[in-house]
Amino acid sequence: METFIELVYLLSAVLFVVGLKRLQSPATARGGNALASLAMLLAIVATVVDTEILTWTGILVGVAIGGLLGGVAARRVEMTDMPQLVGIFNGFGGGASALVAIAEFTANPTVGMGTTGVTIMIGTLIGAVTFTGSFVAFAKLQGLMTGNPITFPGQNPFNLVVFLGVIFLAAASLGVALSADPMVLFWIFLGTALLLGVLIVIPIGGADMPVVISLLNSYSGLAASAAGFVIGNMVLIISGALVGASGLILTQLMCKGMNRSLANVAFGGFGGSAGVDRAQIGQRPVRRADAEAVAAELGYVNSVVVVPGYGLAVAQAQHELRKVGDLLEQRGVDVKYAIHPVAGRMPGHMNVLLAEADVSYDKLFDLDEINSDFGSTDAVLVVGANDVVNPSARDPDSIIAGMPILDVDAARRVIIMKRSLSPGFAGIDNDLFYMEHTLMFFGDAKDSMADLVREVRELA
Amino acid sequence: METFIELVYLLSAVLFVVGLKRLQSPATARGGNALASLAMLLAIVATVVDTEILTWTGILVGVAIGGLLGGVAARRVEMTDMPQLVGIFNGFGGGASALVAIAEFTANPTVGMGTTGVTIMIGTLIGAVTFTGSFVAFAKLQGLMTGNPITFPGQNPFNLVVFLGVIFLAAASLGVALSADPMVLFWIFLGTALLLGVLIVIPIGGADMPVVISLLNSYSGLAASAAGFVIGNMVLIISGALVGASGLILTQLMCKGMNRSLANVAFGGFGGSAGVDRAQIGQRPVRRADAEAVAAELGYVNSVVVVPGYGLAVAQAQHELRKVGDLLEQRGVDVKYAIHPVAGRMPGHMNVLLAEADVSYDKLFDLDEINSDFGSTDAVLVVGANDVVNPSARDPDSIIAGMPILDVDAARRVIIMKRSLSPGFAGIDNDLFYMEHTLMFFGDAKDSMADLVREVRELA
Amino acid sequence: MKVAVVKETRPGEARVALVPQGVQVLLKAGLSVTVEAGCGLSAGAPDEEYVEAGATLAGSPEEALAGAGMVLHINAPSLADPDELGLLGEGAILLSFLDPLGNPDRIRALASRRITAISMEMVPRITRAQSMDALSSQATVAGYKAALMAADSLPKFLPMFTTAAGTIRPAKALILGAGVAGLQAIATARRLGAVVEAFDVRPAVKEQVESLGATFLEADEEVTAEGEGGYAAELSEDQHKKELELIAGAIKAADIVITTAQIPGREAPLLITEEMVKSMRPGSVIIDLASESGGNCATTRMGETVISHGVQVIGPVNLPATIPVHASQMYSKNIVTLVGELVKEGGGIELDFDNDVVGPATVTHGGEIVNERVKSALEA
Amino acid sequence: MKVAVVKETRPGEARVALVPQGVQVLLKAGLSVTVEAGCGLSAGAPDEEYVEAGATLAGSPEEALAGAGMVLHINAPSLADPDELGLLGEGAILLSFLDPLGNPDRIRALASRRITAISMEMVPRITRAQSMDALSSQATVAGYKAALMAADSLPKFLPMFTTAAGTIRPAKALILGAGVAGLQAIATARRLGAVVEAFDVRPAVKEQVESLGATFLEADEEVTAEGEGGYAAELSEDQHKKELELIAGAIKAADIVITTAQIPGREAPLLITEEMVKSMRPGSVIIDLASESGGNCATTRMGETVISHGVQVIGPVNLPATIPVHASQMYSKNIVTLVGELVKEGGGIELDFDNDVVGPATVTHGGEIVNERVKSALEA
Amino acid sequence: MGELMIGLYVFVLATLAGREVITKVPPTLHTPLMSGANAISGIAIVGAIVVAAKAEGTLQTALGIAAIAMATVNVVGGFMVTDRMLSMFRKR
Amino acid sequence: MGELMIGLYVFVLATLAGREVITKVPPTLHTPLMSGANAISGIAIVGAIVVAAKAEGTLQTALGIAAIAMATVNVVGGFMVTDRMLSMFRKR
Ligand SMILES: NC(=O)c1ccc[n+]([C@@H]2O[C@H](COP(=O)([O-])OP(=O)(O)OC[C@H]3O[C@@H](n4cnc5c(N)ncnc54)[C@H](OP(=O)(O)O)[C@@H]3O)[C@@H](O)[C@H]2O)c1
Ligand SMILES: NC(=O)c1ccc[n+]([C@@H]2O[C@H](COP(=O)([O-])OP(=O)(O)OC[C@H]3O[C@@H](n4cnc5c(N)ncnc54)[C@H](OP(=O)(O)O)[C@@H]3O)[C@@H](O)[C@H]2O)c1
Ligand SMILES: NC(=O)c1ccc[n+]([C@@H]2O[C@H](COP(=O)([O-])OP(=O)(O)OC[C@H]3O[C@@H](n4cnc5c(N)ncnc54)[C@H](O)[C@@H]3O)[C@@H](O)[C@H]2O)c1
Ligand SMILES: NC(=O)c1ccc[n+]([C@@H]2O[C@H](COP(=O)([O-])OP(=O)(O)OC[C@H]3O[C@@H](n4cnc5c(N)ncnc54)[C@H](O)[C@@H]3O)[C@@H](O)[C@H]2O)c1
Repeated sequence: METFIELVYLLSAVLFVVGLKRLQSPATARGGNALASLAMLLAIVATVVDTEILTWTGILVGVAIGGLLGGVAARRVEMTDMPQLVGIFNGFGGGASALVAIAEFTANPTVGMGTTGVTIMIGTLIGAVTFTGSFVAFAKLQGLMTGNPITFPGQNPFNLVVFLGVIFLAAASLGVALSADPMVLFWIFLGTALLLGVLIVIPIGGADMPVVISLLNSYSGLAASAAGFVIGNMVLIISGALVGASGLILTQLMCKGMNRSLANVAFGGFGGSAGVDRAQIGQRPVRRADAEAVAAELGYVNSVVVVPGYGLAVAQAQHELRKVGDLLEQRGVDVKYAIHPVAGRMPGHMNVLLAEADVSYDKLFDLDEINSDFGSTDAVLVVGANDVVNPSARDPDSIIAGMPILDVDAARRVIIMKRSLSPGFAGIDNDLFYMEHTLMFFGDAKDSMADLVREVRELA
Repeated sequence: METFIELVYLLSAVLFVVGLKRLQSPATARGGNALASLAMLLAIVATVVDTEILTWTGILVGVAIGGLLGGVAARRVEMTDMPQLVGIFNGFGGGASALVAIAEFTANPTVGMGTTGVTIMIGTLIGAVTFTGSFVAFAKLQGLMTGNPITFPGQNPFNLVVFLGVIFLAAASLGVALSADPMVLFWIFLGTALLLGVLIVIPIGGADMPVVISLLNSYSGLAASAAGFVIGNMVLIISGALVGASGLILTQLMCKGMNRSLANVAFGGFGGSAGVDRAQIGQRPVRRADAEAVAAELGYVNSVVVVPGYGLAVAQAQHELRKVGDLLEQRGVDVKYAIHPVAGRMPGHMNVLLAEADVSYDKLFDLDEINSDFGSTDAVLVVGANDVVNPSARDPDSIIAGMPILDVDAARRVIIMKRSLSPGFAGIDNDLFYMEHTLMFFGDAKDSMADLVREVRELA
Repeated sequence: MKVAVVKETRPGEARVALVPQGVQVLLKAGLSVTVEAGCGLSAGAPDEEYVEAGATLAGSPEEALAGAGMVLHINAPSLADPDELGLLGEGAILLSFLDPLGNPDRIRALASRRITAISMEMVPRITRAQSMDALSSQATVAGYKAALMAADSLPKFLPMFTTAAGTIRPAKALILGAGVAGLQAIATARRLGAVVEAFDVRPAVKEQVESLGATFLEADEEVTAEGEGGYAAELSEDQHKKELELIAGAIKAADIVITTAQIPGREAPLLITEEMVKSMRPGSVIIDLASESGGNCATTRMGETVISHGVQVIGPVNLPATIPVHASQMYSKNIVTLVGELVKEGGGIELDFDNDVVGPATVTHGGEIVNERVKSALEA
Repeated sequence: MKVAVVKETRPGEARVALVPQGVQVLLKAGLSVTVEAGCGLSAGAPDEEYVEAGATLAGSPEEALAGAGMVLHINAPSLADPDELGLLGEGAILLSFLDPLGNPDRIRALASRRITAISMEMVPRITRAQSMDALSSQATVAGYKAALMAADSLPKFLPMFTTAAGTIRPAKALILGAGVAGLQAIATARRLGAVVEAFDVRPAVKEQVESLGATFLEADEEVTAEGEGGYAAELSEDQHKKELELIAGAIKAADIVITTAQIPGREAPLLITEEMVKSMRPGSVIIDLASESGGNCATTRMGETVISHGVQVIGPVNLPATIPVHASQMYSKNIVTLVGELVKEGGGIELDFDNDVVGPATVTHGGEIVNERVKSALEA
Repeated sequence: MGELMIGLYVFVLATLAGREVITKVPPTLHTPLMSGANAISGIAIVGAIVVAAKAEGTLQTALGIAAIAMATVNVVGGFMVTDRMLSMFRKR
Repeated sequence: MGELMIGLYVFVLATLAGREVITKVPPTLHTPLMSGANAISGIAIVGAIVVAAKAEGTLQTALGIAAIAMATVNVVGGFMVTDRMLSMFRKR
């Protein structure tokens, strides 16, 4: 029997690995998820069979409550609220692991320094941090508290002190340092660990929360693994390790996607409310976006208008631009090119470039033809253009007053690809950069465009 | 001490995994190999420390002989003889595992049916098969015996009988079926297992030997793992399983590269002389490659010559081609374009295309300028060209006799991108497609080239 | 107010100052338009289209100009026989290229007849006035045509060809002066497959040249002379010597040279000496777009093609007139936009000299020369 | 054996049959070369270069041809005054364009003088002979130049321009007959930015046209006529009617039409009726490359530019001569390769009529007309 | 080999497998993958059941039941929500 | 958990890791990778040493020494030859 249960556990561990692997590709992901849930069922059934259950009612009540809550939440929640939902689920998972460890401790408060003791402490710590951390992340995303980083002077040293305190309390609970009642020490330890979870997450901005959730997810895996060590259960150890490792890799991938390091996310105090980034350049804040974000902005809409400017010519990025256009069209996006009469540095400059890249003439529209369309355009991609989309031309006092401009600000989303916030030929600042619905995609147009090609291709 | 040794074993297992992983990319492969050999050293040292060595001399003699043989062979052998060398090394590895199992059996011939007994038999069987199989593979590749498949009527049934016999003898040696002297039965079992190794490999053609060697390599891993079970050693179990699994995957990859199934290789009686593949298309077999393989072939060499032809024009893939060229150059590959005087369908057809994609003139070379360079070219990428690289132009009886051709067959590797094996303008077959060092990359040139862009970008 | 357009009398001129689309715009602004019959024919605008657009046809220039408050021209009306200037009524507004810095007599005559003369050359090159910038639009035509002309004259191919009958190397083009016309020449020569190098004394141009895929000829030491309003200034003697050395080095390899260097109000700088011409391969072509203001090449003769040391030196005159349809369309758009600056709501005319376009562009008004630059040039 | 090259006498001809690089090849094959002084000047090959390459200079055609065993020409030597044919020695080998199907008198005269005449037109279009295919090499030049010429003649831009002075739409070009010259014209017009459509009766051409980024004019019903050796055949009357309808539909929108349709040995097919010309916009351009064999357009006059219903119909003659440097280089490469087929190891000449190039290309030998196609054409 | 050592071996190997499994995930799948992995971390339910089963006294029972409830939320919600997200990726 | 079960767990997990480690190898690296993996399979040397060390009697000693010699060939030769092959891939 024992052997049989172990084999079922092993099978379920293998199925977890396979399921997780299948989640990597959109084509197999759904099946992978099903496989993982099957594995979970196997593990649970094996456990139930293996364990002499004392209080069926209690267990059934727990399962019923949890299942109901989870199921309803999963069904009801808006698609846009997914990240916070995942976050809170994760918090419960971490909490459960912590509770397992806590229960073990309460069963034997004098366990003392030793394998079991240490693993109990690790399980409790990680589980507790995951629990409260996840709730804070949830609150930030759900708008229950400010999405801005909450910082105070000396924050990092303070957090360090709390962390060391937790370690000390853990040791103390195992009877190492203090000789107080271990149970009391343990509760204090637990409380501090819960506090630590809050402290770790509050200085991180709402926009970085998905990364935090992914990291906490990795933690909850480790907590499960620790719980496995506590009760000596292989499937817990394996699955937990699996989630711990894959979660960490995933977190790194997400950071890489944001062009940030994990440390930067954790200690940066960045990520204000909605991706706004008070970067170095310019006085006024702009919203930045990277290739991945821009690809998503362009790839899932109906209509995109590209506005090429002198920067496109300088970067000689016309071939890459063409590629992006083609890819978007393959996805069913309607792509047009708006050519401003004085874009570039000579009459017809943009025509020469686009002809070189063999962009079909019937996709080119001049100012008069396209200006009224911007209102119904989903996204505008401005490539190295500046003056020709500068709304200050509408201000009679501006030195470019009277120049007709492309009214790209009427579009739902404006993405501007240039190297910096430097002005163009006319030498004046551009209000468009700072608008609510504008994303700045900084970089040399050729490089940025090449990145964009890659990212658009990756879109599902 | 015990714990420490176990930790070292664990470390060395991890290093094996990391080392193997690094072997996947040319950029890290050498370091990966070094890491793996470090891991090996660690494992050996730990073992030596842990074991109470009775006969130092014997061990040293063994190591000296083995090290000398292996070292000299590794140093001396010609690059072209690598596959057979790997094969024979592999045979020795399998042999060693078998010997370990044999030694255990001789130590306790009456071990009987049970965990140890079964693992001993498995270890002996797999090790022995690997041993003789590897030697046959070596002999075939080295030309010590015919490279052609050796087949006889009823071969597969006969092999099956031998296999069942081996299983029976193994059981018998453990005292299950027969009550003869287990030691005698064991020797018969061993002999039959050795025979089985020979029988399995002889029907496979010389050209398929690399696949066979890879498969035997996987076996030798399993043999080591079995030996690990026999002596209860974790590092053996882990490393063996690692090699067993990765070897199997590698074998499958190699089969896929040849567009064959493993079963087809094992039972096909194929592989006459030189990697030949009787695929569906055409009468003669070709080697196929996909974008990923082609990217690797182009991305890790010094010099690539692109030969554009009419198919490039039909597919209008010039912009993508340019992109591939740029990416390769960014990797430090020297990229040239060889323009045949009559490539395409009008004089200067290729020039028009490449000018449109803005390929710099000084990368274009005509036939006279480049023909002598092919001998020192690492890889040629033929894009939708056919007649202009058809070596049958050298045959005075061919209808294209006398047309000067680009001597791309002199390059170390030829990759041909076209949709099928259909002929070109002249309507005649092209021997180049079927050559040893040619890879066919089938598909519309525009799609294929776009895939190639992606894959080259992914290269480390 | 009646706006009049007559057939251009300059020999070889095929353009017209106003095309039928322009007529409609003027009518909408409250003006009336009279055109001389046949004035647009060579520019692809037959009389019917003018009539359709709402213009009145006049049988002769006299008839067209009689009573006109505003006259639109491309080339300045001639003083000589037939005296076109004489047909303009006193106080009329004339919009045209007038070459005010190069032709003082004409300006004095215009002033003395109390004509309000607005010079297309004097439209300032500010952002807002780009759509009135006829210098740019016509230079675009000239640059394009210069490259075509060079290709047509060259006894060679421009693009590279790899053929069964041998490999043809691409032609090399050198563009001197990369303003509006020069940039367009670069783009067109590149389109045709030539390998293009370019040079200019304004440092900002390097990036612009490269943005067209051509290479910028780089001096060891800087040769620069940035003037006002985006124009070049004259080089110091020392700098000029350096420039000549630079060009002498590059010109030997060139099959095609197109020069466009100009400095407003001055003679065009000499960029190609006879020595340099001699150093070029026979059959090569030099197109000197500055020929009307003295030429950038020592052996240029305006309006002629001379073979000098085996090299064809072409000094084209009035290139825009060789692409009359589009050159007229663009000029018409420019001049109509400029007229828009003069018209009040309802069709009345208001000359607002504080207007940042009208002010600088007006040369004579009320019998006076009102433009300071022109005045001081005339006095000098 | 002495190989002679003389200056071409055809008016307007600037090419030369052999360039100095070719001289070297012939010398290496064991032949000697004499060229008439000045023969290559207009083709960018001055006498010094010939001498440097190892050729002997001759002061006059007579001197050059005296004793020559082989004569290389582009245009067939004239029968009229000065009688160039008379200068050829009996038994000499002549390589040249000879128009054997179109000019029987010349062939008869060559035969009667026992000259071995090899016609460049008759070099078969087999793969091996591509480097001797002067029809292709010269058609390449013609196609390129036709597009340039069209661009130069059109009163419009070819490419699209979006400028402050309005947006210029790209010109539309229609290419009829997409053989060697037609394809090159397509490529060149596309380079210049025109939107190109093309039509041909050989079905294989559709893919080729599209491979150049142009669109193929597709008929509702098939219009095809595939002849021998990759050439077209004559269309049936019904098919021809369909073709004309198809073209009539497309030509209205075209700014540029370039026609190249030819059927070997016959008059060029009529593709553009006067009605169609009338339907085009004034100022448009038709370049009829078939003008020498009767023209594809009803109003073409060979060697002239006629304005027909406002449309410029240009019937250029000998276009390859307008790019003499490269056209000569290519022709020279072709002819030298062909001579290679006649030369034995060591420099002797061997006429092997079983040779799959020499056989079909030889028209007269030993006083006889030896080519079957030519013979039957002469008899008809 | 001791319990701990075995656990360690298993833990390390599972970590290696976990690391390798996630190699290149397209960004669009980051959230579903995270959510799926999260559901798997609900394996703590096994521990919770074990604890609940052998619970002695109210505290432990309460802890066990709470642990079960929480883990169940994670498991049920996690897999369901992942499936919901994934159902939005139409195959192309 | 019994010896065998532990071994099995470890074996299965190592197999998973091994499978994942080799995902997409370019064909150019097939041979070196095979050779490197092959060298690793020389880990049998550990077993050989254990056997040789506790060998009793000539047969077992001989078997042990032979096993060591063979495994050493595999290890030494395998790593060296792999390195030789890989040295031909210059880093960029
Ligand atoms: N068309 C004509 O005939 C003509 C002639 C003369 C003047 N102009 C004037 O030129 C201007 C044209 O407007 P425009 O919008 O095309 O250009 P623009 O206003 O000059 O702006 C170009 C922008 O491109 C960016 N850029 C430059 N290099 C880049 C690179 N490698 N990668 C990415 N971005 C790059 C620059 O920003 P970063 O430095 O931040 O990257 C710059 O702000 C107008 O003011 C017009 O009046 C036109
Ligand atoms: N240059 C000239 O002036 C001229 C003129 C006339 C004739 N020719 C003749 O044309 C030939 C030129 O040689 P070549 O090597 O350039 O061309 P080719 O021999 O005609 O071969 C072209 C190859 O491209 C492939 N292809 C076609 N469309 C493709 C697509 N969309 N994607 C990928 N591959 C595609 C075809 O194979 P799949 O169908 O399998 O894809 C075909 O085998 C010579 O025989 C020459 O004599 C040349
Ligand atoms: N406001 C605007 O937006 C606007 C409109 C049109 C033009 N411009 C600017 O004005 C510039 C000049 O216009 P243009 O083409 O009418 O100028 P232009 O015709 O007066 O001169 C042509 C070119 O010759 C160059 N040149 C002068 N002396 C030279 C020398 N010694 N050697 C080499 N080159 C020499 C000049 O720098 C100029 O680029 C344009 O390039 C453009 O940037 C601005
Ligand atoms: N062996 C070779 O490799 C080789 C060498 C050169 C040319 N060729 C082939 O020969 C073909 C023809 O060569 P060419 O250019 O000298 O031909 P050509 O000059 O005789 O004719 C020009 C074109 O006109 C077309 N045409 C004839 N009648 C027509 C009609 N009624 N309407 C429309 N088009 C009509 C023909 O199909 C041809 O494409 C080339 O396209 C090429 O494929 C082959």
